[in-house]
Amino acid sequence: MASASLPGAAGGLGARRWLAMLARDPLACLAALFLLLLVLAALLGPALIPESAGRMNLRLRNAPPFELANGWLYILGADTLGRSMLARLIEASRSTLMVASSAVALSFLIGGTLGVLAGYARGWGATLILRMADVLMSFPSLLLAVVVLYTFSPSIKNIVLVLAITRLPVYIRTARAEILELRERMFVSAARVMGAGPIRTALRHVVPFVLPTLLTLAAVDFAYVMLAESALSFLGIGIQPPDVTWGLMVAQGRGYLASAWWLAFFPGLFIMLTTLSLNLLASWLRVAADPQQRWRLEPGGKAGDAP
Amino acid sequence: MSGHLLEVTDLAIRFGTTGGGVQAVDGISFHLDRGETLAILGESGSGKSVSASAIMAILDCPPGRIARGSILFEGRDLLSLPESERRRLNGERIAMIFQDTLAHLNPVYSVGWQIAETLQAHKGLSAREARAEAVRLMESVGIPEPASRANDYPHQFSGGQRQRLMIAMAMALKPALLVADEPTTALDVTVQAQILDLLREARDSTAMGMLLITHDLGVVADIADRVAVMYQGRIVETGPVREVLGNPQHSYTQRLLSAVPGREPPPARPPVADLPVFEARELTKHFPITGGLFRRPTGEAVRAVDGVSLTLRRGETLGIVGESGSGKSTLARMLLRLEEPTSGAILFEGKDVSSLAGPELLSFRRRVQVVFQDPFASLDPRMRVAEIIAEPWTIHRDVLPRARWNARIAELLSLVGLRPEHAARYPHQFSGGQRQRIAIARALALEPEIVICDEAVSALDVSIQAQILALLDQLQRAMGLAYLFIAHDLPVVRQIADRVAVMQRGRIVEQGPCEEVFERPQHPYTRALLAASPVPDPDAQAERRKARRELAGV
Amino acid sequence: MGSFIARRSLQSLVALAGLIVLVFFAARLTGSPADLYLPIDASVEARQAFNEKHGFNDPLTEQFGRFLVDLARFDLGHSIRKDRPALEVVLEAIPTTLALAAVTMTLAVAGAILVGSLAARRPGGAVDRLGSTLSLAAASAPDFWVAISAILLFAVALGWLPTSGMGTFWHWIMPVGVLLIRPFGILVQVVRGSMLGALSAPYVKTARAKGIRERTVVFVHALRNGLLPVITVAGDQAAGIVNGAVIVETIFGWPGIGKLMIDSIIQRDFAVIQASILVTAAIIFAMNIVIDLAYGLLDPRVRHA
Amino acid sequence: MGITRRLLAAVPLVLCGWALAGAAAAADKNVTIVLPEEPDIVDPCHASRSNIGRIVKQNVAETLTEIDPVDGSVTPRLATSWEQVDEKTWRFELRQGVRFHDGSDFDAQAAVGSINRTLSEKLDCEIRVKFFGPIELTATAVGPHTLEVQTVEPSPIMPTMMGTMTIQSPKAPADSLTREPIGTGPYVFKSWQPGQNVVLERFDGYWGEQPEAEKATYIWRSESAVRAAMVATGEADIAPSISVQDASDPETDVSYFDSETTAMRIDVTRAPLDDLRIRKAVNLAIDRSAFIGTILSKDVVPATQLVVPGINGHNPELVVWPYDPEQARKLIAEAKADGVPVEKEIVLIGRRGIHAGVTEVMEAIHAMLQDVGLNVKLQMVEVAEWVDIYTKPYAEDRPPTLFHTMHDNNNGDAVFTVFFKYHSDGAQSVLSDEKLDELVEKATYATGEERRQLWQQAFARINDELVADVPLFHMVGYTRVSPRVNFTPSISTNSEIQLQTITFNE
Repeated sequence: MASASLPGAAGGLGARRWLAMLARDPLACLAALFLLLLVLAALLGPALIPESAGRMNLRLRNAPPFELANGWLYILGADTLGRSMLARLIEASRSTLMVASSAVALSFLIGGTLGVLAGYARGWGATLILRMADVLMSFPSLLLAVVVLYTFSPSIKNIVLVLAITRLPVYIRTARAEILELRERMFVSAARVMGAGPIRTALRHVVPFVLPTLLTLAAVDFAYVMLAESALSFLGIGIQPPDVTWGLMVAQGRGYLASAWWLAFFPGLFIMLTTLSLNLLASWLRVAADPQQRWRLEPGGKAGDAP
Repeated sequence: MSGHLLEVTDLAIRFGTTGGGVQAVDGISFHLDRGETLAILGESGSGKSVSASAIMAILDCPPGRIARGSILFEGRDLLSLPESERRRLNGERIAMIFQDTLAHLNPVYSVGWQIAETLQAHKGLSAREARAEAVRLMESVGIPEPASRANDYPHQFSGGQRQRLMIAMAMALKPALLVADEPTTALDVTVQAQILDLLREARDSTAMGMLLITHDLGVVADIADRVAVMYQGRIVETGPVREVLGNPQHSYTQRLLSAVPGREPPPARPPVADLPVFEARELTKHFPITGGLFRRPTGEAVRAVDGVSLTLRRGETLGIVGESGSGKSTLARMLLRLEEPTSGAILFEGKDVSSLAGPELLSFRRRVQVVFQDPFASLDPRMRVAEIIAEPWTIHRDVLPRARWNARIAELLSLVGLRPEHAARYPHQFSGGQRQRIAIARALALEPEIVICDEAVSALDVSIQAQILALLDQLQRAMGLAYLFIAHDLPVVRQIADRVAVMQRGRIVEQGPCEEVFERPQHPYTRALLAASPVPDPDAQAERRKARRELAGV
Repeated sequence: MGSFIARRSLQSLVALAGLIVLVFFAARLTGSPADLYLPIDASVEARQAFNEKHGFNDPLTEQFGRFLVDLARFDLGHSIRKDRPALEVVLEAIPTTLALAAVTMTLAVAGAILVGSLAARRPGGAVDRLGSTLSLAAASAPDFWVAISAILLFAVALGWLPTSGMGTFWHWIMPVGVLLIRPFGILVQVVRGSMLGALSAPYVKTARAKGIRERTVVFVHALRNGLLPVITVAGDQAAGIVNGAVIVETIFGWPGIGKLMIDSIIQRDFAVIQASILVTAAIIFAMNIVIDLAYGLLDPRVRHA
Repeated sequence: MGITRRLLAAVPLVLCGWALAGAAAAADKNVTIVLPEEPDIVDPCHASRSNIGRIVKQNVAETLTEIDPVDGSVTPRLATSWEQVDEKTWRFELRQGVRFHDGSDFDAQAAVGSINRTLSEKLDCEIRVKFFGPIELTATAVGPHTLEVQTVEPSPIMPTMMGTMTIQSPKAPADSLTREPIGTGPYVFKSWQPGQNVVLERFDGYWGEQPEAEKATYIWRSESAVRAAMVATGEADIAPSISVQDASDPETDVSYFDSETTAMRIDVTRAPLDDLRIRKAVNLAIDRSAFIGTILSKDVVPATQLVVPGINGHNPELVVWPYDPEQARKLIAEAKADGVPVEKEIVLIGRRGIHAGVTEVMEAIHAMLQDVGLNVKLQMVEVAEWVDIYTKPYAEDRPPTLFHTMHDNNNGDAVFTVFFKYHSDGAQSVLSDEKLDELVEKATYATGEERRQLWQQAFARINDELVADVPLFHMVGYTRVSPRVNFTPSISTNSEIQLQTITFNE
């Protein structure tokens, strides 16, 4: 039928098509823009912000926001040591994004791999992985955090480790469930008939299908990890000064909610906007990646989609 | 109330919300009277199902939208009625049955509840009364032990029984109009015949009008009074069944009729030398039933394949026919070594397949290929056609040097009737028939000696089916392939096979040269199968129906 | 069914055993309780004597052996810190958390089903946009931040609600409200997604063709099918509350298991750490089994598979 | 059974809210005190722990003597008078006509029993471990109301030490802790619902003047903001230890010296901190005035030593280190010239939550030290790790460390500070200075003016000559007191809250 000659269907135009679909969802578009700015700020921020803004300046202690008297750097106010909130937020964005993305990446990679293995391997290997996921699931992250922080040093690296381990089971379970279904797909059988070995089949035909699901999960998890990190900071077992993250800033600023609200408000706002953006983008992605839903984001429908 | 029961005038349905939508239905008109059956015949994508949805007000909108036209039911224009009014008509005056009954029955409610719901919703019956009525309805459509089975769930019934339940639900309030959307597709032929009988009885006893949506000319010949042929959103030809099927006017109808297998006598087959390449000996596959705390086998088992022996010779086509659950697909999977047999042996050129390993196994994999039933599922949707066809070469590196891949891909695509430039596209950009061609091209990439076709043409429209069969035949002649051709459709097998084996409940009940089995069937099951298979000729079909009744009566 | 429960219980027991080994040794990696129990000025000798008396100087394997022997007698040890049987301490804290979790999850699930279903009825509509975005935004805020702000607003500034503590109906509003936000936000998304799928399923067409009222179609035909993924996620969320309502419990002064766990971890009260993790894990495992049974209840296909 | 009952109790049955919210505002003579943390145990033999002492000390279980919070002098409580018989023996005359809550008489026998129980090895009583650890002590009843206390070593400050010793009924279990303490105090320990509250009720048979408050309810919230809010909304009457940020209402929020003193211990054994010039530079680098009224309360006072002025032995001659970064840099340069490895990384260790704003303080100190050119790394640790680093035995491979501490001595005498922190045998000492050891040993057994002077010399040696510390601040605490009650917090508010001092305004 005519579908074979649909415009814009060829692979080379993919990027433009995705952008067009993004443009049709204004919220997702804003979300993407915000995340882009955020990443840019985290990468380039330190180069743009003068070093002095991050230095202690007790004269400006708890300077309120939205006043230009102290210069644009202090537009969001100053913290308890008189450091520019803006500069602190940008500095914190680096470690926040670093912690969240490495924790998510780690649990994604390890959990995904284990999940794929559990889906493929039958017998006690799969059982072992699944029971391990059960154990991890009910192992309190707080104890894990204390163990890691006490036994090792309280560094960003170890916080990442703690957060990654707590999220492992989710990936293991999701990946496994997907694999169980994919394993029975016809094109997987077809590959076996061609003589493809299990590794090749997994990498070529199975993993590419699990990835989108896991990526969506990762986007949502990114938010979860940021919030978990801030909760650890609240309990005093998270990131330790002089390192700084948004979560830590909120935790430290909570004592000032009544007197200097901006100390906790702005980092909280950034956490909220980032998680919100990721979630919006993830739900947009779910629609965009699903051929049955995609028409919602496209100008006009596709012939092939008609029943 | 003069006029027709249902009169559709200039109905047009568009898909897509903004900008360039697609006209799925483009100004069709037809009518239906009480006690009459109108068949709307068309292939996939012709717009026939969409039209039915429009009558029931269950069109997915968005993206679907009725652009213009009217649907008069008992003189009232349905399209101008308010939503609530139409809901009241649905189920009470107009009822519908669907093709995929497993998906169309709610999986989480008992069938008794689902039938009773209609009664409660429209007639305000109490739960107890509605249930009693539901049981009675189930009995009337021939469900054994209806009182206890009313508590069962859809997945606990066979496909035929589910369609009976669907009919019971639809007939609950004796509607004036029944819309039947491909009611027998995907059912075995014997079951199909029973369902058609049931529909006929229901129609005749209530004098309702029946709108039958189908792609199957045999079904049309069996049950319809008049037929409207749909093609690309338009009705191209309409008239009494006998006239349209007997003397088609429109070129599309003519093409359709000529594509039906078995209308022409099968072409002469080239002679086959007696060189067995593939042999199955007493092949058995049991799936053990497990239970208990540690999932130990209970000792019982599902006997999917039960002592099957067969031989495939070089350059030969062996057809295997059987209804769903007869074990023919399990047999194919064992022959492909995707499944280990419980007992018995498979010999490939005299060697036991299950003992193959390493290079020998690889060589087996190279020489035996498969084409699966579902062209949508058997191609990895994330790979381009070129990658799909070249994948065997990345596994068997010695077959073809990389430099020649592109040229060979182009050759293969031309061979299966596609264009070389298709290589850059993805599977979803092709139609079902085209995808099956791609699957065949992939199977041929390794220049195999044996191709196992597991229901390879079952999901395709007749016209496409005919093309693929012709292609397979042509390739066999050119390359000397041997086919193991598995199908449930007897005329298709008859057209392509040299020999045929009939499977029932895991066993081969009859085996022999094609001509002999089809002309002089020995086993009663073979005879029943043949009798139930409809032909696209109303008179011949009436004859067969009579013969079948007699056969059942014996 | 009976064998299903038995098999799952057995698997859970295996996991519990693994957990307990892990917890036992992990806890002991975090240092000696003597440092925290004794005053800072305590002499080295006093510390030694304390460790000797409570058996912390014995080899870990010996301590573990003792622990196992006690465990076999259902004795989860003695809280050094509280000078009481650890199990008693834990069982005292559990009801608070369970009640909190039950109330929160009931409200979250009910609310999410309503909002999510309405959103799925008209994807892209006002309810959908507003409902999903607001619930997501609320779920993205750090909960301690929300909690303290709520206290300052509703208790101090407006005087509508008590700041904290338990007792009357009004005391429940803020803790439940804060705890509810995240599960609610997540569940709205899940309900919406799964109802989108369910509402476009063929059996919904059948129901409409039968002339069933739209409300029945949505909340009877589609909902029960759409509920499976919802209870999975709801189960995970409930487990999260049982395991980690620490922040709400800490801020609002609710003596639940989360607060007990964090306190005992910080104080290195090993027996209580072990008992609380064991008991919560048992509850979570039991809940998982109940959820699996609920699948069967909701979906006969699962029941018969 | 217990579970279901509690579950039911937890379910919100009552819609008639406000009951508890408005309760404290009623015109009764009940008082509600909101503390930062719940006691794990309530046995008065642990009363030196803040969360226990604030409930039971002097309210439920009294001591023989009391330390005056203003000048550190010893005043009578259950003992009416005392005298030193010889260097190692003290005799206490006990108050007559005093009864325990359970009706039994308070006499010398009872006092001996209670003292022996507290000092028993069977219990890990904190009062023993903290104050009487190395001391071998025998208490005997020499008359019905005469108690003699004998020690092996001279015990010049026994009356001060008896200010820590809570006296319980003879019926207290001998080898286990009690959950229903019985003392002689003005309040009876009524009930303890773990996780919820502790209730004390006025004791009608109290020997002294009847206090105004009839009932006291203790609850606990760990967030300072919540505690402050509870007094503001009338849910509680007294909230001790709120943070300076929450002490926003001058009408209700009272600051007081709480005897806590912050300082940084300098590890004098590790280069470059083993060099006196570097230690001086560290002290000179810190601008103490910058913290006052900013991160810390405007009422904190820069410290010169670890004890506050009210304590016997405090040296008023010592002067606060000036802020002189130039001089600091000069000293560092000199040290560097002499081959001291000044570039070596010094670890600055702080403990999370040791006091409100500690993180900011540590970050600021970090910045100040770096400013004079020292290579400092800040590390915030959790309490267990902090204790581990603080106390002996020390790790052999430890880096040069500046260790932030907060010390609390409200027990009247410098001995409770100096021995532990600075004597070579002290559990938290990094020093081994012969001259100092000698001073400490002498002071421990000295009395009167000599004792005071010896302690003062010791502090001078520590801070001026050895520069073993970076003294920071004498801290203040904030207590929020509802307008309906009168309560004046004092230096002892961290260890006790005497309900009998509370009066009502209506």
